[in-house]
Amino acid sequence: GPATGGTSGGGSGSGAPTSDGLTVLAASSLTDVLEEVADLVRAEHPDLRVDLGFAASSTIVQQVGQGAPADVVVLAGPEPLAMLDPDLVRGDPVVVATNTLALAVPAGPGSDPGAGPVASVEDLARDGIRLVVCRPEAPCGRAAQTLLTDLGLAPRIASYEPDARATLTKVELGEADAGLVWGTDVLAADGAVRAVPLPEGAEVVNDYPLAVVSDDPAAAWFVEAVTSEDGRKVLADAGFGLP
Amino acid sequence: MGAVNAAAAPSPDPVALDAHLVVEAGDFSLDLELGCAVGVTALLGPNGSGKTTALTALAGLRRPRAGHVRVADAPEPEWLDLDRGVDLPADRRSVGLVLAEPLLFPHLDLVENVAFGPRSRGMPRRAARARASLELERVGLGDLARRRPGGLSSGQAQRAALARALATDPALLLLDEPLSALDPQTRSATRADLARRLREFAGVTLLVTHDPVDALTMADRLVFLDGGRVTQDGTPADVVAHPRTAYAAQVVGLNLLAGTVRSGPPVVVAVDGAGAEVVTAEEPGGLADGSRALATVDPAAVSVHRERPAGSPRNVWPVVVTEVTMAGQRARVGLDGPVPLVAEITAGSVAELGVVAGTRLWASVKATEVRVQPG
Amino acid sequence: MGAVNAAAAPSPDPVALDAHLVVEAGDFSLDLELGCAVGVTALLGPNGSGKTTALTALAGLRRPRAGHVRVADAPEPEWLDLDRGVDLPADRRSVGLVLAEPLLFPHLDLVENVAFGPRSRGMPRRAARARASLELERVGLGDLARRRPGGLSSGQAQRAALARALATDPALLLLDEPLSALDPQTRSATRADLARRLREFAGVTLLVTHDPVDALTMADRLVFLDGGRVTQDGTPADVVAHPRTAYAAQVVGLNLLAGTVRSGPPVVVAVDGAGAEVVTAEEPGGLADGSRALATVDPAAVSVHRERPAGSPRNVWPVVVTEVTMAGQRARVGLDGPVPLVAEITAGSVAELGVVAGTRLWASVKATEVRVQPG
Amino acid sequence: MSTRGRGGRVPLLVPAGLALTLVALPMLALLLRVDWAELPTHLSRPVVGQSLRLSAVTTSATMVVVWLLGTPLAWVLARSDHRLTTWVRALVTVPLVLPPVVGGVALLMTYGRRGVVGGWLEQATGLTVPFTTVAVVLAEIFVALPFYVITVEGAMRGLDRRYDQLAATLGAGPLRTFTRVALPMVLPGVAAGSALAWARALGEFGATITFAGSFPGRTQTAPLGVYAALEQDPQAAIALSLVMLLVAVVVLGALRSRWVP
Amino acid sequence: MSTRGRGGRVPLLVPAGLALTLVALPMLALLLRVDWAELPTHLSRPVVGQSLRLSAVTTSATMVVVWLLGTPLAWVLARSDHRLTTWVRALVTVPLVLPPVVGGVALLMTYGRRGVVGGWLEQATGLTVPFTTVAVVLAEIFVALPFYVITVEGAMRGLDRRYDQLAATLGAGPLRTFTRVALPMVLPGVAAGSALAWARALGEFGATITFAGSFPGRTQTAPLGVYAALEQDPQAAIALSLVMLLVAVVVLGALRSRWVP
Ligand SMILES: Nc1ncnc2c1ncn2[C@@H]1O[C@H](COP(=O)(O)OP(=O)(O)OP(=O)(O)O)[C@@H](O)[C@H]1O
Ligand SMILES: Nc1ncnc2c1ncn2[C@@H]1O[C@H](COP(=O)(O)OP(=O)(O)OP(=O)(O)O)[C@@H](O)[C@H]1O
Ligand code: MOO
Ligand SMILES: [Mg+2]
Ligand SMILES: [Mg+2]
Repeated sequence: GPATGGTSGGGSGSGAPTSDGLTVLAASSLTDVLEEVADLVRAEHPDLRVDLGFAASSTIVQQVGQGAPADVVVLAGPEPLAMLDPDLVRGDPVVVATNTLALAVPAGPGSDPGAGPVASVEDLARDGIRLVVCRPEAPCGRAAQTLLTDLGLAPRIASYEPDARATLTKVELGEADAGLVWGTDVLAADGAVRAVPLPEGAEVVNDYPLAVVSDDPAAAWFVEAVTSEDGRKVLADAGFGLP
Repeated sequence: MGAVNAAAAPSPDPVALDAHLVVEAGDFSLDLELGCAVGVTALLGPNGSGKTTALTALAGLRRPRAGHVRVADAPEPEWLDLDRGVDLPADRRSVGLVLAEPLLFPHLDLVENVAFGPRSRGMPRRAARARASLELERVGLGDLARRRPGGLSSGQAQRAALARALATDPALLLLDEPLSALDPQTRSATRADLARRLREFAGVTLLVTHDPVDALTMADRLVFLDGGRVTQDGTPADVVAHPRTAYAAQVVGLNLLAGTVRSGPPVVVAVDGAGAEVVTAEEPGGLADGSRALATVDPAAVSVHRERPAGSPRNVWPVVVTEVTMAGQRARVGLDGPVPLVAEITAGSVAELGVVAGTRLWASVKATEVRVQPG
Repeated sequence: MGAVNAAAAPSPDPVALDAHLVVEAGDFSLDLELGCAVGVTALLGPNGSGKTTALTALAGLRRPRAGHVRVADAPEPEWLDLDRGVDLPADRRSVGLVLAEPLLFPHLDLVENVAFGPRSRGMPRRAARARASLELERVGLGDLARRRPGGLSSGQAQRAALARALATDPALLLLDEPLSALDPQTRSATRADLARRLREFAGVTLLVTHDPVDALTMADRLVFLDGGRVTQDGTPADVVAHPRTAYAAQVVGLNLLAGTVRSGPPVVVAVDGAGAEVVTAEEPGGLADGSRALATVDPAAVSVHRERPAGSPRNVWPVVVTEVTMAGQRARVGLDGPVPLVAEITAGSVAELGVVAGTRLWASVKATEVRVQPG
Repeated sequence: MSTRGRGGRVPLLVPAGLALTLVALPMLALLLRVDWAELPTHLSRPVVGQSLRLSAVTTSATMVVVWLLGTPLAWVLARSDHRLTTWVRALVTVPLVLPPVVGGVALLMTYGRRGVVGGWLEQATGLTVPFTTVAVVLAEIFVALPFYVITVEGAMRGLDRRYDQLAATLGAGPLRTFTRVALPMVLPGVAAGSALAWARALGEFGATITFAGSFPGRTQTAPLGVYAALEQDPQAAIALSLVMLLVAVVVLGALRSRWVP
Repeated sequence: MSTRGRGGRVPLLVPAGLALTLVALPMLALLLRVDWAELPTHLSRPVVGQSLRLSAVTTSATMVVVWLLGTPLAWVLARSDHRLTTWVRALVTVPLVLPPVVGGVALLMTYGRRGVVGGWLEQATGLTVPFTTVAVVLAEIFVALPFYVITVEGAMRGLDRRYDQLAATLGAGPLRTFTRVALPMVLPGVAAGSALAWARALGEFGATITFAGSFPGRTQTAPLGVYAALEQDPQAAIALSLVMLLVAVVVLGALRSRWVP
């Protein structure tokens, strides 16, 4: 378990290593897939308590740095990983998935691509279009910035949301006309939003590195699960790229 | 005086205020007919008899269930006539109101307080302030014009409240126990100023009070209320001579015993409720056997004794002391017995007889000290 | 009675309370030496004379600057001796305190209120409740034992407060104007119960009061304070006969004029401050020329007139009315002139002479009505 | 209000009605947007039960601490006339006007890994506080305690000192006077202060998300649950909001007349 | 406090001291963690100036609305004895105990694109409210107005009705009585209510982040700035927190004696 209650040294005791539970903090785009990975771990270790928390990667890094209890973190990109206190990281981080940015718009009634005000990337530059993106310190925000620069667009931004899922929600609710989120988020939205195709070569690809941040043996069990065949299948099914 | 009124008032004192008020407030109901001439009418009565209710209804601060109010000298003389749907709001009646507490506006200085009324009625600022200064002069506060109410003594504040009420030239001035919140010394001084200012005032004044000094020194006429109904109405001299209720008798400091005449000689009054009889020295002539009568006894004429007295007094009763109050060297002693009485004795007697509540004594009254009036 | 005390008290009445209090409170300073026997000592004095200050210091609720308090009958007789660093907190002194307001604990019923003291001093619950019930019986509240204070009349509440104070068997009972917050009728009834209960109480009682009735009917001894110092100390009879301050004279209802004797005949007292002289009918024998004297005049002996009276009275002064109060058919009229006086006149005279504050009159006193004592 | 002069009141009734609308309309809109048919389904989402349960646990723990420590503090403040008392009272009051997020930062600086107390605590015991349920409780205490202390102190200062003095003359020491006289007499104030403090703790968001994060079942209380659900499951967020609105109305109902200062 | 009986007070002083520590220690820790030498640098970060400026603008706008609309509402509530008044008062009070995030959800349901008013507003005027500075102001009004109305109404209800009645007998109509008599007499209450409402608006976080989002210079007020900076630039977050702490202390200083209910 996490480094609370003085049990962080539990693994170094004599006999079989024991765990007081597994806590995983992960980027919010991984919300649904890691629940499935957690089920794989639970199947292997029926008595293990597995807790998952999702937030913006930058938030996770800041919270773990302030002492938030966690065994494993999965972050959206190398930048947040670089911010993580190196003293906390056990072993070498591994990239477990990749993702690409997508332009999401509300699905609208007839799911006709031309129904909403945003039918193509160019529409973003029009007056009165309300585009939401992640805040710059979140990986999806940084990626959005890169994409817009690559496309040579400087649209008016309606709001900087804390993370990708918050950005997606604003599109789902119809409060925004468009949002830049991860491709997997569009799939996870289950039809509530559509992806507007991006021009060739404009995709921004992002890595998801995993780091172990406690000595609890359960951390290794989770790494095993996410890199196993079953784990990779779960990720691929959700639309993630595999390294 | 308006035409309405000249027609309605055949009496020598023209009726300046003509009101009939029927007010319901919870269990209490007031039904009061009042016709007042210019001058001071005192409204007296026990607590809860409806005096304040009557005043607030006249001012338009409380809506009567029925009735009318006409004030001849007001700019709009018809204040209330519920049958005809007339009910002027307070700010369009022409009243001045003074309550027990001065309730000056604390954020305004005295001139501004007194000028508030004229300003509210549309007088230009300069004129209103001039008028306010004049009113303050009249109540002797000319040099305190720029003071805030916080810096005033209670007597000064109450005089300022009077000035404020009079600055709008009200047709009807309503004073609800205006001196009752003052300490005794201040009360006397303020009463003097109030009495003087009221003599100059040309409208109708209704003065609510519990204090006999107010009633006897300031009012032209006394109206007694009880339970929302008038119980006596007359000049101060009338009431002192012939109080018709226990409350009125108490105000003028007498014992009052109501009962039935048994014609003599001697004429005897069988006191209501009690089994007691009061022997009088009246001539039997004026009082028919079986007629109603009111007997009054001056407290100073009631003597008290440790033992049953043997001498001449014809009226002797065993009594229990209920109350002792002292004023100077005299004590007023409340007595309960066949008839309730108040006796006035010296402080020396109090100590000598050991008079505290609960003491058992004998009370006696000479027949010659009993006055009787038809009741 | 403790050995400490037996040695310190050679007088026939053994001194049960021996105190010297020096208290500073802002500008005010109290310096009071008090030796009291078992019985009731009344503490009188104008507002702000230090009565409450003395009581709170005795109770241990206010720390004196210097002094000592010894109460012979208390479990710990040495309450205060600042020289020796002794200063018992209030909860270890043996006092009972009753204030003007009953201040019963509103969340407790009467038995619990009265049992609070015994319980606080360690008595078991059952015994404390039994004791409380007994105390309530003694003040006539036996059947209200389970009532909360909210349901009581003011008189009942004050009697319960007395029971609570006495339930701890205090060595010293402190009563600070215990009847002053009651309305007159309730006051009389409660005074009777208080007087009876105090007669049964075997400790020292200090009774603060402004009311002459309390002082004359309940106290064995009167101590007058002014400005934190004792001004007179004696039995009620003493004080009535020879009041030594204006306040004491007022309490017993007399006019007091202090001055210097000019031996006669007639003996004349030149009143301090005023230019006036009072002519008396005293024999010149007892009063040396130039000696200090106190002249007292009964208010009933002061006559007032519209015009300067021509007849026999030797003492005639022009005066201005400052105050009129009425009790029954008598009015007390405050007069300001060469000497300040109170006159007692009839209600009839008030109306007849038009007596309000500010009225100019003539006051006269016959020489035979002036009593003189060495001052 | 009598109907007389109603005409003269229009200039007052119009802005008053506007003010009322600004406050009441959103609550009405919330009710209108609830999908009543599906409400039971939405209320059964894990985020609803989990966050409400956590809120119940943390606010209960908060109230126990508030009562045990806040009541004596209120009494000491009410009865002390030391010249430092004013300063202490002011200090206790600061969180009432301090933005909760700033409170969260301050708590991080205190109990965080590099905090004044946190660093020492981790070295000594291996325990870390931030982002645990304990952190939620600390955040709630920080924001709720002042409401309780100020309300109860007000009630206690309103208590006539002569009651204490009488209790002393009857032989009661300071502790007995506090427990048997002062406390029972200010129970209405204690109730009002408790309701206020509890409502404040229940609604606490800024300090919690800053100091304790939003971890389901561990630090995600009901307000954080609403915020989180808004991203994933807006209807669950609305359902949870409805529950909180209901709670607010019930709390107010219980306070009613005691509310207004 | 006299020193006598101090011994008997220890059982009270220990928990009181603990309570004080729980509240005061974090504020002290914040001060200790400020890098005083670098403070000017940190205070010059864009997030600091920008968010403080926005907070100044939005809370000012909020207070103007609160004064203009809240004061008449307080007066109408104080002087009405209609049987509906109790309900209206309760309704106005709800946001005091409603979690701010829930308020944010409710505002979204009202002024959002698909909200009760928002949809109609966009169709009619093309204006949208969420994610704008107007949304911040609406959120602040929603949470701050009740504090003002309740405080001022309390003061106004404490105002002796006979003052109104006397003003009426002197010829003043309802409007003149309100502006010339009632309002001047409750100025201390208005000041206290304003300070409370302003502090509440300044600290507002949950409703704002939910309803208005966090856009630097447009909707990112100081508390949102602190929250955002904490991840990116903790020293700027601490510097901004310090400024807010200072503001809180100044507000309390201004309120002082008028604070306690
Ligand atoms: N709003 C009300 N609701 C119910 N009863 C009322 C109301 N106002 C007055 N009353 C009742 O009306 C009666 C008369 O009250 P009012 O104040 O007029 O008496 P009052 O003669 O002025 O007495 P006081 O000498 O004590 O001033 C009382 O019994 C009172 O309880
Ligand atoms: N805490 C205090 N600070 C300053 N002055 C005080 C304080 N307590 C009492 N005094 C002053 O001490 C004087 C005596 O007050 P005390 O209450 O003892 O008078 P009293 O004789 O009981 O008067 P009363 O008859 O009005 O009850 C007064 O002048 C009062 O102003
Ligand atoms: O970590 Mo995010 O949710 O991809 O900004
Ligand atoms: Mg009245
Ligand atoms: Mg006193």
